[in-house]
Amino acid sequence: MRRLLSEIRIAGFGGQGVILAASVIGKAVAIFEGGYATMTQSFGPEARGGSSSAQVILSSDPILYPYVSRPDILVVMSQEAYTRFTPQIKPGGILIMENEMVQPGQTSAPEGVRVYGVPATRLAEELGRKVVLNIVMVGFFGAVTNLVDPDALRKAVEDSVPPAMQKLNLAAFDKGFQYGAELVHRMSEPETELVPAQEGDA
Amino acid sequence: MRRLLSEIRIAGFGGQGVILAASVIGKAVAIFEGGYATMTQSFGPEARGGSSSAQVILSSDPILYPYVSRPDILVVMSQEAYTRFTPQIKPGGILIMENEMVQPGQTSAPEGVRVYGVPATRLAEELGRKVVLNIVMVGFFGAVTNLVDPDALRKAVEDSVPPAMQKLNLAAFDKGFQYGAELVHRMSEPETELVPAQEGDA
Amino acid sequence: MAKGFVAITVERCKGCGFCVEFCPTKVLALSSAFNSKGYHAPQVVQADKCSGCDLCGMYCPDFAIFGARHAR
Amino acid sequence: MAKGFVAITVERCKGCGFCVEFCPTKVLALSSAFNSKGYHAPQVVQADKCSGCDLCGMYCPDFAIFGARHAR
Amino acid sequence: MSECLVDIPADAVNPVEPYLRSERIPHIWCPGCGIGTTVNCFARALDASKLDLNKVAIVSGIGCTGRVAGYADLDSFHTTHGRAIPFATGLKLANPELQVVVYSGDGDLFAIGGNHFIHAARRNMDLKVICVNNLTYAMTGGQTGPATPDHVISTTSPYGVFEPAFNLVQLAEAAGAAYVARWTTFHVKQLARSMEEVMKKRGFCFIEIISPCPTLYQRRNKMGDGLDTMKFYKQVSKIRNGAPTSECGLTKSGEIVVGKFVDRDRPGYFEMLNAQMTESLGDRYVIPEASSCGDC
Amino acid sequence: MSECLVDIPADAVNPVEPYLRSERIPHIWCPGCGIGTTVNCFARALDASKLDLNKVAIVSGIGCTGRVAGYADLDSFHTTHGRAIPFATGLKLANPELQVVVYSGDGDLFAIGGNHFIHAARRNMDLKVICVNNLTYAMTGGQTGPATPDHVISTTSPYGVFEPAFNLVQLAEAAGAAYVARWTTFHVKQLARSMEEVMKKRGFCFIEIISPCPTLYQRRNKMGDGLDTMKFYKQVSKIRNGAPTSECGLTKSGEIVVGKFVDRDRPGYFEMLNAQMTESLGDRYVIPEASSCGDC
Amino acid sequence: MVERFAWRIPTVGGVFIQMEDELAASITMQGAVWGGAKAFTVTSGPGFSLMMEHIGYAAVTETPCVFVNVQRGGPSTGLPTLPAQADMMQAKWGSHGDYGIIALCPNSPQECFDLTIKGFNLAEEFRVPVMLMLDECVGHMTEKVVIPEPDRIEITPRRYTKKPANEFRLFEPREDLVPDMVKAGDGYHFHVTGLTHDERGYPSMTVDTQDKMGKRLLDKLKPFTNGRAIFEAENLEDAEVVVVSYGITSRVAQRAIEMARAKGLNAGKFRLISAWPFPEQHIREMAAKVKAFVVPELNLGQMVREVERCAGGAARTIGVPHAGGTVHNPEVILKAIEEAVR
Amino acid sequence: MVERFAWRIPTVGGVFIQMEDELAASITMQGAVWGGAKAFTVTSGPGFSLMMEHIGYAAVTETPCVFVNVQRGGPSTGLPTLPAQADMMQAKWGSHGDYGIIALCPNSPQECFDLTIKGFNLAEEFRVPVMLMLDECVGHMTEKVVIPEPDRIEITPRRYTKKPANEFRLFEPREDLVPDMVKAGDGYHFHVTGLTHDERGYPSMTVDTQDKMGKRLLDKLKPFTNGRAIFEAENLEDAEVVVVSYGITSRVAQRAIEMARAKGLNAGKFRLISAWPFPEQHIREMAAKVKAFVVPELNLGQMVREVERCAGGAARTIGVPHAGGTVHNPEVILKAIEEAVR
Ligand SMILES: Cc1ncc(C[n+]2csc(CCOP(=O)(O)OP(=O)(O)O)c2C)c(N)n1
Ligand SMILES: Cc1ncc(C[n+]2csc(CCOP(=O)(O)OP(=O)(O)O)c2C)c(N)n1
Ligand code: SF4
Ligand code: SF4
Ligand code: SF4
Ligand code: SF4
Ligand code: SF4
Ligand code: SF4
Ligand SMILES: [Mg+2]
Ligand SMILES: [Mg+2]
Repeated sequence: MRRLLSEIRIAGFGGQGVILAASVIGKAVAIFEGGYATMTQSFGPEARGGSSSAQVILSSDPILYPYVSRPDILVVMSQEAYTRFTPQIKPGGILIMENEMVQPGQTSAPEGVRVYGVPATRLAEELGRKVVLNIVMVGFFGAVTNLVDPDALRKAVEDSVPPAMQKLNLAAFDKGFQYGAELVHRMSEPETELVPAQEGDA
Repeated sequence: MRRLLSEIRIAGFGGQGVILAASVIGKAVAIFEGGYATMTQSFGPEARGGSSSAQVILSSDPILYPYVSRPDILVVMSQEAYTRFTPQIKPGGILIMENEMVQPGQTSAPEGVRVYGVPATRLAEELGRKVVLNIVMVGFFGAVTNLVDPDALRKAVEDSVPPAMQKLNLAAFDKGFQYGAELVHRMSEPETELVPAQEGDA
Repeated sequence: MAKGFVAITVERCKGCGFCVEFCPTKVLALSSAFNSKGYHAPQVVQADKCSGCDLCGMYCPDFAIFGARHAR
Repeated sequence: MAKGFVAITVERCKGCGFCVEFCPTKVLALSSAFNSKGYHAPQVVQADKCSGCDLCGMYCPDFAIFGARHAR
Repeated sequence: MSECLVDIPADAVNPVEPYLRSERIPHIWCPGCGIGTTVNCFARALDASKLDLNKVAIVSGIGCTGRVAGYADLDSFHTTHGRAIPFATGLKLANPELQVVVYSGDGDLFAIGGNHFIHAARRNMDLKVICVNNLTYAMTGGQTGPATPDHVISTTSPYGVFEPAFNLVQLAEAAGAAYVARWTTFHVKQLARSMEEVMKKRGFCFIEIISPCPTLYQRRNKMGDGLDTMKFYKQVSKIRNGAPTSECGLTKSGEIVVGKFVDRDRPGYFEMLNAQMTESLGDRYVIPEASSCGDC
Repeated sequence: MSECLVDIPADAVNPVEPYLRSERIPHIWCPGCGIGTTVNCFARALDASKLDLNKVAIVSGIGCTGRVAGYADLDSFHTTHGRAIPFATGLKLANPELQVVVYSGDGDLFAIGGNHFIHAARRNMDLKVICVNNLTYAMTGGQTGPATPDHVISTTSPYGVFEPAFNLVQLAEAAGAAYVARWTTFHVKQLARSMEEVMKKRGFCFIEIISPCPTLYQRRNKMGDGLDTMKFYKQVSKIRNGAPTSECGLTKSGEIVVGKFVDRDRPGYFEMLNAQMTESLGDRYVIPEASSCGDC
Repeated sequence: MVERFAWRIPTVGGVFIQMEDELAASITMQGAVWGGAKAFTVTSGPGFSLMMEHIGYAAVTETPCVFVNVQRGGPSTGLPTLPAQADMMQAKWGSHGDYGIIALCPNSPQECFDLTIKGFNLAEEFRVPVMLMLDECVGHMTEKVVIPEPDRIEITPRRYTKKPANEFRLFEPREDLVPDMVKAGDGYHFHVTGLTHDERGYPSMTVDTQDKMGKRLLDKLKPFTNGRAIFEAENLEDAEVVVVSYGITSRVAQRAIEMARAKGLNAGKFRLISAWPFPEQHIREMAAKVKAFVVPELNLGQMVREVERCAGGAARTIGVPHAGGTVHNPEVILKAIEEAVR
Repeated sequence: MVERFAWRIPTVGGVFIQMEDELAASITMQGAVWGGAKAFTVTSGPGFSLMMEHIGYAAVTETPCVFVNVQRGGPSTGLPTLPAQADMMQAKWGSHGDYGIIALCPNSPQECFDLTIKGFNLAEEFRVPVMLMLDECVGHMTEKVVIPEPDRIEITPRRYTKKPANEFRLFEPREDLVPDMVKAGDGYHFHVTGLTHDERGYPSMTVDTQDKMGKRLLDKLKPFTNGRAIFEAENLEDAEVVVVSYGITSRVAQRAIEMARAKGLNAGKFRLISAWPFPEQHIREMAAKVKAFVVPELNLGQMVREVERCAGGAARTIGVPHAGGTVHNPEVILKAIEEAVR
């Protein structure tokens, strides 16, 4: 693997598939990259009304303490999640947000946080099924963070949905990934690796 | 009241009305003689198949420990009860048994125990309802022990059965009492009072 | 001689009288004697009438009686 | 002028489309805009056709719309 | 120790004996209680059915009737109050070759146990349910139960029952039972025949037996003793095989409609299970068989 | 905050609003869920019934439907799973002047709660039971329930349901319900009328509402979203008032018979209670009234 | 008990209903309470186990009610009608989650009557389910019971809120941490739920609400634990050994204590009348003074664990377990006392 | 869990049935066991409370089976899907009467798998119901789980009697106090009852039988309590403070212990994997050596009572209660450790 331990939080509302997105990322590392990952979800019983959030820890060694207080990467798919979690991002971390759902700015991210946005909902709708917006986000995540081997992510997607849904979800992944890749390119930033915050600022 | 504390055990099989007999005696003393009484029953859930036994303690003062280990008076209505409890009678105590149900002799009562028998079942049948054999026993008990005021006992009987059954039960009581009175007379013993065993022997 | 016979286990009997009542040929009657639990068990009063139909056995709630045909 | 009117609480809407489908006079259509939860709420496209029958209101699972007659 | 007055062949035995745990007789039931009579019929049905007794299990709940399991010389289970049917369901699922009989009281099966009854009937689970309906909770002293008729006096209805009772046979039919019959303890022959019939019948079968509880029900309601009750049954019973179950409600002293009311062909639980799984899984489906964990 | 494009009188309010705890809206239900639609009908029925809302109580069990109590601006009780009916029974017994509505799901009322349902119907307890039947345990992720039709895919029946489902309206009738009707969420007008009707009806009343659970039921069974389901209802429903309930079973995609099936006159629980007690006790009987322990 | 109730209630304007099972009974009772009634339910062993879910519901909804459990020999069907005291821990811990209850243990028919009234009063005062833990002995013991004139019976009325509906919050505690009560039909349009809820009674599944609610449910009983515990103490002044007992066992213990004193042993008596909340303070204080506690109970070691915990090693704790079916032989308790003083 | 089981079972010759409620599920399972199957049932909070009666039945009939309880915030409906550890006392005391069970507390998905197998094995070895006590965290945590080859999984086969039917007595214990098993259909014509029963399995409502049966049900677990308890210990050698924890909390405690050690505090770790029977001996021994125990749990004080009892005053016991809904903040546990060493 190409990195040390990395802590990720994905948040939005129920029904957006937050948990699946998180477990796909975890699975990519734990199963398809041979590393270790824990995913802990925390959602109200209003699994479908209220807010939903998941924490993923990726590591090259077994993980003892499975909770994330200050994520390296925050992925938000709702305004509420944005407002609640943005301040917790580690300085120099990454904020990924769903453009249609989130009006940025109300809260300020810690210094040095890089921000990437994607209209995942609309992209998903273009594929005909809004439900796959979470996988679009995963693809986008893969492209902008370059944290996990894209093939591993793709395999994890394939492995995480029922056969009938694989084509659609892979398309969603690719669409998100491509959008992310282009964005990164447009932002004409050299692909940087995610390294612990302090160095990140360097 | 005319006596100190006296401990009584009544035993037979379920369906013979052992418990009712015991509570009638207790009630006579506690309610109609203004004394104190505890009745504790011990029966298997086979309330109607197996054996049934009750303990009554009569006293002029409140009773703390409500259990009887060695009764002054034992009333048995089954062979099993006879065999099981007879040895426990206090020396100089009284054994009252249902004649039809019990063949005496297999076990020996402690010294100085006076024995009285009554064919309560048959007497009850003569009244047309075998079920009242327990009240026949109560009447008989009253006559041969002379421990409780007969009127108190009679009132207790009246008070313990549904109105429709009062006549029958009072008849049963009287029949038992009369049989007992005659027996005591025939045994041409002067009516002795029940006094604690040792003196009893004097 | 009777077609059947009836066997009674007096000590099991609780004197309900079912057998006496439902014996088609009135073979039985309750005795006046008590068994050890104080019940009047049935006794055979017309042995020759017993067909061995075992209705008494089917009715007896206490498994205290049964009838059977004599092996011919 | 229309017999009735229809009121929409966009933020409550979850875009199920019941109101649009079951409006007898096709007064409504889903807008292409998202509300803050990412749903397309209905909008009035033929206000004059609204009878105020409130069927939209009875169907709306999210209490986000209702119709009523204009007080005459 | 059979005493008697005519010559009895030495080898003569009571036909019920082979089906009893004789060491546990005399049983706990009262004089004139009908439960023992139903057991006679059950024994004769087993006899006639020629079933391998090693493959017959009996499951009871709690109550006077619940004690039947303890007297039957079979694999027998005295479970918890109201749960005989779900326990029996587990037994049957683990070993489908068992013939599982549920033998319990009206209170056990229809008061606390009512939900399991209707769900097992819905599933058409292959159980033979025999209910001794003495119209009360007897074991606990004669409380009102869901089958106690109007106006009856009980310890919990000292002023007479006013809640309508269930019509057990109607409920059984509506819930889906494949076989539904009712007899009284007077109808020993017919009852034995019904019991034999259900041993051969697939799916959820239900037999209701109206039975005397002289100690608590008849006495308290001035209906005499066991024998009086048997005579009463004889007098008021009307055999109407195939009668609509909706017409078979019971009253305190009115007519008792008896007979076989329902006998329909519904696929049993296992057939439905196997059919569906085979359809979906083809030969990936492994049919569950008598499992034995000793060798796993 | 009502935005809109035609002039709206300032005082215009959504007719459902007065019956809701508006501070708790938006509710937790999914897009296209039918539960909210049934609440609209309920609100309009209350409105039409002119009942004193201080004397109407609503009791729910657990589940998505179970949350209705929490949104209704009435004395409302969110009880335990399956126990809404016995809780409601206690409420009614303590204060007979209350109109007690039970509003819950198919799993709550008929899986774990089935026994209470049939017993309350037997007693003809004066309760208005409204069941939102989305054919699954939704709150917990879409398991099979006792009303789930054959061949349906669910989390607990990944290979398709094979257990026969209850026919809820038939069961209700057999158990003794005084009023039995079924509608779908498409039939908003008829449903509202039925709800209004039972508010005036004495005894145990039951209304089944077939309702979409797009998130867990329709989606998993490729039956589309909420709107598709509403169109499906419109297409396959057949109104047959008075149809024999035995003919109203449901299948996965077949006809849905809707209508009022049973509307019979049975004395209510309290009438029977008072009649019996007066008969036995004469004027020693004290009729229970709205009790209040503050002053005892 | 049930029988007598069924017989009497219709003549006093009450309602008696026999539900289909204990699940129903234990929640119907609570419905009745919210309808404005005082209500209780009676059961034994297995039925008590079926009521566990609803004890939790009563606790979290703060529904004042009384559960009477006539303890039999257990586990399971066990020894119907034969005595035991083996449901004591269950009374406190039998439902899932943390919650507070009060458990009372009468040792005579008279006390059954008195503590039933006391139980209703405590239920109203603290708004907790109260468990009346009988044992079959007391359940089947017949003694004279003096029933005072109705007007001489002290009754704690339900504390209904005085606030108007618009100011009222269903679970807003008074300074004593107990909220005021309302009943259905009075126009408050309140909401009751078994979900974790805020002071309005609305579901609020947050860590804070859980913390606030959960702790208050225990804290509101602190006044009872500290100082209000009900017990009977004798001969503690000079006691080297204290026999801690409850229910029928206390009458057997009494006999054993008398025997011990007759032998010149300084045995004291501490009878738990309220077993839960456990009177920690009293035990700790005694522990500092005495050599040992002797704890006879008709179970294989339940309340003795609490005694041992609170004794904290300061005094020995000697259990005298008994599997039930009858009561201890006083000699056995005496022997334990003798061992304890050694 | 249930879902996955329903999906897999038909392909391996097993049976999955979804019963109408938890009362049914918990007894259907036992019927299946007596039919010769290995069986378990899964539930959460309220459903667990409904299973209490049948835990007692399993205990007294010595039916080997596994109850999985995913603990949620409670009481009552409480906090569905949010974590707690507040059913720990219930697992031991929730059914009426005295009986023995084994309770296991996994702290990771891997352990959920391993301890499920372990649970089945212990159930067979001791013929007790085994409780697998998850908390919603572990229940909803996703981690890699290594599933060994079937033939590498160690399984305790059910110990069926070798005796012929005429010599066999259903509850005649072996020297290890556990009786051999049989199953329906093998010609033994055995009888199982929840009533107090003799070695033949027949009801015998006597004081002696109750005593014999009741005590054996507890005694047969002694070997487990003494020596077989399952736990994880670290840094006990030099420990001044031992943090006793279980389930998800143990992973939080781990973090706190590391922080403490980083600060130079001698904190040790004792993780209960088998919480019941409670490892009394181990606690007593540690108590003699250390200053204090710190016991964090996602409840308001349950297992801490056992620790306090066994510490017997030899070491202080400091609980770190948490009402649940999430896990402890490690800082809070750290603070308790710091206070403890003071
Ligand atoms: C959970 C539970 N509740 C109550 C009881 C008490 N109980 C034992 S048997 C019984 C009713 C039995 O009635 P029925 O099933 O009709 O049997 P019967 O005695 O009439 O044959 C009851 C309520 C119990 N054992 N367990
Ligand atoms: C005793 C108990 N068992 C199980 C659960 C979990 N549970 C909550 S809701 C529910 C089923 C709900 O189904 P339904 O009544 O149809 O309501 P829906 O969500 O479909 O509206 C279950 C099984 C519980 N809360 N309590
Ligand atoms: S066998 Fe038949 S004929 Fe003979 S006694 Fe019995 S019933 Fe009567
Ligand atoms: S039927 Fe049986 S119990 Fe009844 S009298 Fe005849 S022999 Fe005795
Ligand atoms: S009120 Fe009627 S006409 Fe107007 S929008 Fe609504 S449904 Fe259409
Ligand atoms: S029915 Fe309601 S929720 Fe659905 S689209 Fe219309 S307004 Fe929105
Ligand atoms: S109480 Fe009734 S049912 Fe029970 S044994 Fe006696 S007669 Fe039979
Ligand atoms: S899960 Fe189904 S029933 Fe529940 S809210 Fe969503 S759509 Fe409605
Ligand atoms: Mg009965
Ligand atoms: Mg549902």
